[in-house]
Amino acid sequence: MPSLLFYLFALITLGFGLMVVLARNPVTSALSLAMSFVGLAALFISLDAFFIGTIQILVYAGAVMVLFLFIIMLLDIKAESDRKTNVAAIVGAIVLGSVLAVQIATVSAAHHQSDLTLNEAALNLVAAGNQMAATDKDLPTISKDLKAGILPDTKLMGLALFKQYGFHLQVMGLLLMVGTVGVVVLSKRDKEVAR
Amino acid sequence: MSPLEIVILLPLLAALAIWLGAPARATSVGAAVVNLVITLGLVFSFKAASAGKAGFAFESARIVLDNPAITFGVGADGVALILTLLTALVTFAAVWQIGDDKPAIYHIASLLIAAGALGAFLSTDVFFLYAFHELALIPTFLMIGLYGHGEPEHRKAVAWKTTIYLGAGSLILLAGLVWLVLEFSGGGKLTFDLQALRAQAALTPLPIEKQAQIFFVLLLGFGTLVSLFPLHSWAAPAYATAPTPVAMLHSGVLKKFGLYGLLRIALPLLPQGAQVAWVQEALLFMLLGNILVMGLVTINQKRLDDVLANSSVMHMGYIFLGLAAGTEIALRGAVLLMFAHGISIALLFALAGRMRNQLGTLEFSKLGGLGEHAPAFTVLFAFGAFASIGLPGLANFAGELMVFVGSFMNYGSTSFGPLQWAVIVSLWGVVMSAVYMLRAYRSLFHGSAMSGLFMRDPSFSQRLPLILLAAVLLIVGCCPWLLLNLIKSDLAAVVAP
Amino acid sequence: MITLSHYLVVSGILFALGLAGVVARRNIIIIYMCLEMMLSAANLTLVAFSRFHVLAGLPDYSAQALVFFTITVAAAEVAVGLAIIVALYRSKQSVEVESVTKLQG
Amino acid sequence: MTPPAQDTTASLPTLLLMLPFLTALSILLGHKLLKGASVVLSIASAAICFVISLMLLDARDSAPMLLPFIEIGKFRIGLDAMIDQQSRGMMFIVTSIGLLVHLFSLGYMKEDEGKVRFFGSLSLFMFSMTGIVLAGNLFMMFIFWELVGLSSYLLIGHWFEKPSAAEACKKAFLTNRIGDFGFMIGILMLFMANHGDVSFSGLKGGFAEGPLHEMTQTHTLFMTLAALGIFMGAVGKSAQFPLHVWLPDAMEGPTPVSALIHAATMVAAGVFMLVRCSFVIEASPDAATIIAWIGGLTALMAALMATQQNDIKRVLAYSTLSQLGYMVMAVGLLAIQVSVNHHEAGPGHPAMFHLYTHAFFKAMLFLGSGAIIYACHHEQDIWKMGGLMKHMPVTFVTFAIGTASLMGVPFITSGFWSKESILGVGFEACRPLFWIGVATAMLTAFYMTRMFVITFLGKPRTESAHHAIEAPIIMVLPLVVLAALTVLSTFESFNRLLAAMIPNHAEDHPTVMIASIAALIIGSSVGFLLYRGKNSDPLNIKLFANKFYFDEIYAVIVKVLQDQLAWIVNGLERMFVDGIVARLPAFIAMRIGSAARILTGGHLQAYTFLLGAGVLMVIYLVVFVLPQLGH
Repeated sequence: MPSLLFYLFALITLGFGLMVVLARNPVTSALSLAMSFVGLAALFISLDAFFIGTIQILVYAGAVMVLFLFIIMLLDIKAESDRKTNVAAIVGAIVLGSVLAVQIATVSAAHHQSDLTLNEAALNLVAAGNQMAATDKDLPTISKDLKAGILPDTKLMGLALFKQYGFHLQVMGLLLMVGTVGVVVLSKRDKEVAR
Repeated sequence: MSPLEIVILLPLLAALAIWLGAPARATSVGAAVVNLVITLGLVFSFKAASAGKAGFAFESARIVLDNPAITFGVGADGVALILTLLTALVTFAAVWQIGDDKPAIYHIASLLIAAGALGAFLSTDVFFLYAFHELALIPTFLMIGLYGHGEPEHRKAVAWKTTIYLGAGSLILLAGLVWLVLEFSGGGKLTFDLQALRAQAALTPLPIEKQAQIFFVLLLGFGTLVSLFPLHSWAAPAYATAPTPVAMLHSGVLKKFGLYGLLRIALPLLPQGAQVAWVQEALLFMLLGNILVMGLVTINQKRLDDVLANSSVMHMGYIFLGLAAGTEIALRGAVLLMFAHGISIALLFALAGRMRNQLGTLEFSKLGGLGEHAPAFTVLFAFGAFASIGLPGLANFAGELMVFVGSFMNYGSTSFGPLQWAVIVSLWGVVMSAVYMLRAYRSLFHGSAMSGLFMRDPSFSQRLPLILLAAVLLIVGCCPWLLLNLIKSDLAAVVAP
Repeated sequence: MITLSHYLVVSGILFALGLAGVVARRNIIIIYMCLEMMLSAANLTLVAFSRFHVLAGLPDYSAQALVFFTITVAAAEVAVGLAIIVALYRSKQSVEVESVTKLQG
Repeated sequence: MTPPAQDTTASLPTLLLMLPFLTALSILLGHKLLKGASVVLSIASAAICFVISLMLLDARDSAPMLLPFIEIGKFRIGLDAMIDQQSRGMMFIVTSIGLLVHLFSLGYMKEDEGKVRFFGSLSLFMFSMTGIVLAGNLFMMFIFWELVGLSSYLLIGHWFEKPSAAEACKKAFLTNRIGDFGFMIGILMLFMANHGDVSFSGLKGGFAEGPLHEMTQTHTLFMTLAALGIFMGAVGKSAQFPLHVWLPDAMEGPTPVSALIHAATMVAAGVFMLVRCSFVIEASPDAATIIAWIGGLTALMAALMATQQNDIKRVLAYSTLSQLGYMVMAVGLLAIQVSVNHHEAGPGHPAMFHLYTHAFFKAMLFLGSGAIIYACHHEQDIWKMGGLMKHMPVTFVTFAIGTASLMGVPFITSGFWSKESILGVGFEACRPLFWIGVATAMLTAFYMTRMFVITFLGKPRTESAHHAIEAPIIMVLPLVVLAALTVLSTFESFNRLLAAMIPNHAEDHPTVMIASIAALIIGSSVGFLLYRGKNSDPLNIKLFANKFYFDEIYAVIVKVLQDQLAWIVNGLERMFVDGIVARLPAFIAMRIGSAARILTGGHLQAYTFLLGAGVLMVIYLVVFVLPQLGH
């Protein structure tokens, strides 16, 4: 059953991904990408990464794709016309894409853990909970959840982010701010240029 | 601080000073004169300084890097000293004759070229030897491109051609040098020091075939810089286009770097490489190309600057002949010829530049009878022209004679090898050079004066550096032993056993 | 059963699709979308490795933290990128790549 | 830095050599200060040289080292003199005629603007010529060989404003250069064969019992080529066929120069050098034969050309050519005699004897012609002269003595004896050449009579000839002195001073004397009868008048072999050398560049494609290649 779901969502992801590339109409592309992201989010969740799956939908399929659509609508971009199709670019794309796919397939087939199934790599939440209760006395809710056999994904994520990657998180915040400022500057019409 | 370092630094500092706003002419001439005086002092004290001592005189070394071992080392043997003297003389003449109407960059460029050449001649470290030469090339390119003669399109094209050509040559050279250093390091510490490399070469010479290969690569690299046939086609347009001081310095001095490099690096480190049959034959083929092909090409030229430029390419053949012969006499002859050619071609380019300034053209068909109103000019030109066609009594002859004689030192042999045949063919080149030089002389100075063309003798102060060059040609031509005595045993090590 | 390599292959194909799209398409916005797709493909790889690299009974959260950051950066990047596209559109009245040839040296 | 120690006995020759050089140098540097004094300086130095050469006449034979030139270890090329009978005698000729010509020039060049330059060049010439005469080795000889070429160039081109003079000096220098080309090859071959010793004494020793001795038997071709190489130097300098074309043109120079350089001394240097190197030629019978024939051919051909010239100096020039041919022929003939017939060579040499007598009377003839030209306001065409006998009596007498000597009037002229000794050798060594010599003698008598009759006898044909007056005393004096020397040189007692010049005179075959006297009588009487009282040339032989069309033929050869070849090579060099080495790579680079330009033309897609390809390449290298290499 889980494998069937995997195939379903993989198909959604890749199928809509293909649509993104192939569709002439940018709106179609954008909506397809949103769908592809939804499929991807499902795959994340199938890997027990609930938090990531959620923000994938929230941030990507929600915010980012809306932004894309918004711009497309704003600029009123039409579909590409046929005659402008660049054969060289398409051939190059196919070649590059297929060679890359083959390479990645070869690499992943050669990976020493590639045959590992989800069952074989099963999580041992109780043991983890016990260990954490012994070492981290400050985090009772996590160890309590773990001991109960529940994966407190968001809490663990937060633990990792704030405990291990606190500095990086702050840098990221700075980056976002710089991005915000950048967008403001870029969007501002340069009066000199406009004139 | 070794006096040699001062000699190298002085032009650099003077160039810097001019760039910062010092009076251009006074500074550059002052630096050139001081350099000339120091160099003469070095020449006279050389015997004492080098007495009872192997290797270089006036040595000093500053370590730059430990591994690979790179030192800023300077030192002079007779060969280096002769070329230093050449540089000092030509630099003096070149900066002196720059007109007052020329921008300061003329002086800066000339001084930079001089400093680069001096550095290259006096460095005892292969790395700096190479680097200094590159330093001198940059102003050459710039000056050709910015202030060259002719249409802007033309001079830009020439500048690019020169840049690319010499750049490629330098790259080949670099490859050869790196190969050489790698071979000699043998997995141990890399060293660029010439003395160390020579010691290594004496201790464990490379296999002969490898010597030949490296020698050939170096020959191509250095050869491009010296305009060895068929890698010469940059030289003639470059000299014909370059501003006068640059033409003087490059053809007179800087070009000798390639020959000096072969003499300094290739021959001592790869003594058997040059004597391997295929290398020898290739070299002879190329130098005969220089002499015969370029001789005929020069005969066909219709303008003085083209004649001088092409003849300068042609005369390199004789110096290469000396290197190819490889006997002590021939090598000394080659050194003497380097000096003599440098002085004579610098003199001729200086005169050609002056003519161009006064008359606006150098085309033979438009000139004639200049000897009537400019006798001193004519005499100076005659010195340069007759020196370059190898007239006895002027410096070039002694060098050429030694090269020829040195090639015929296989005593008792009754059959001619390729070398001897090459000498005989190059002797015909002497006839050809007389043909084009006398034709040029005839159409410029003889005959009745053309209407509308009038040339005055330069004033005495303008003549001074030219007289100096002519006097050097005469003195060295009459007493070549003055210079030859400086070369004591430097070349003994070079000669293949 | 589903193995690690299943996920990796899906990720790889997605990445390849994205790359092909970037090369083939001329519309800058779509190229941008394809870039996002490639980023997501990388994210999938990370998450997959995170799940299959069990540390003390739990997935490796360092990888997921990286994915978190990637998504954050991607969001910022999209904002800036789209702003650039808008600015470009203003000056060129087009979002076709042919209109952007100023990169020429 | 110190020059090597000098031989103490060398001071006199050193002075002899260096004095004219220093004079020339100081005239070059200080002509503005010295002004007219430089002329005096030049003449003074010539006079001192003459005195020195007189002092040397009874000096011992020696071989002092004068000045160092190139010295490296055991290897030495130096200015080493060789003082022996031959060089002493030649030195006497050079300095005596030199001094007289200096004096003559003082009158002849009085009005000339370039007088100072002229005397400076004369001093340079005296320096170079002294060097040739003193030379003790071939390298020194070569050095001065070229230097006389330079001074001859400067003097022929003295009036360089005249295009003909400018062309003539160029031609002279270049033709000599071609000769020097062979000379140098010859020197280098001997240098190689004789283990680096090319001093005359060393070479002589080498031929006697050194390395060269054996080679004359075993390597005849090598020795022949070496001898011919040396000979080629003489061919250029002494204007032998086929390099004879420069000498008649050299008459563009001032007449004193023609007398000194192109009649008496420099052109004779080739013969002098051949006699110096006679052992080289004697070692190779083939070379000797070739030399003798070239000399004979030149003598005959030049005499034929002389019969149809109208320029007084050109007649003399062709006559000089012819006489030089005689001397060269003598060198070859004597060598044949020594090498084939194994005659012992005597102390003197017929060629040197003829050189010696010829120098005086030919210099006199030239100076005489100079006086005539001066008197006739620079008119050189003999058909515009005539009747000068009355106007210029001294010139007439001296000219007559010279003409008689040149024609070889029996028993009372020096020219007769020297010609006789050559014909004597020819009779024994090579009969055909003997007859060529006789024919030349006959032609000589003919053209000299012709010129003499036209110039001096009859009536003046033009105004300038009519108003001609005797030249000033400064010009007449040298003529008289030379005439005296010419007459004196007939007598053996005078000639004892110059012993090396005079071959020991064996009794000649009577045929020789009869033939030469007959030739004289036939030639001069035909000339006299044909030209007496004529106002234009009754003969008109285009072939001779146009010098066998050598100039035209050479012009074509030079044009094709040099100018057009140069043009073609220049084109090929541009096309192929520059093309293959420079422009082809440039073209390829440009094509690659423009191909790459499509990818990097600012097209975003192209960049992305490259990026993708690069990523693939990195993956390929990292994942698939590096593990193979063991990383």
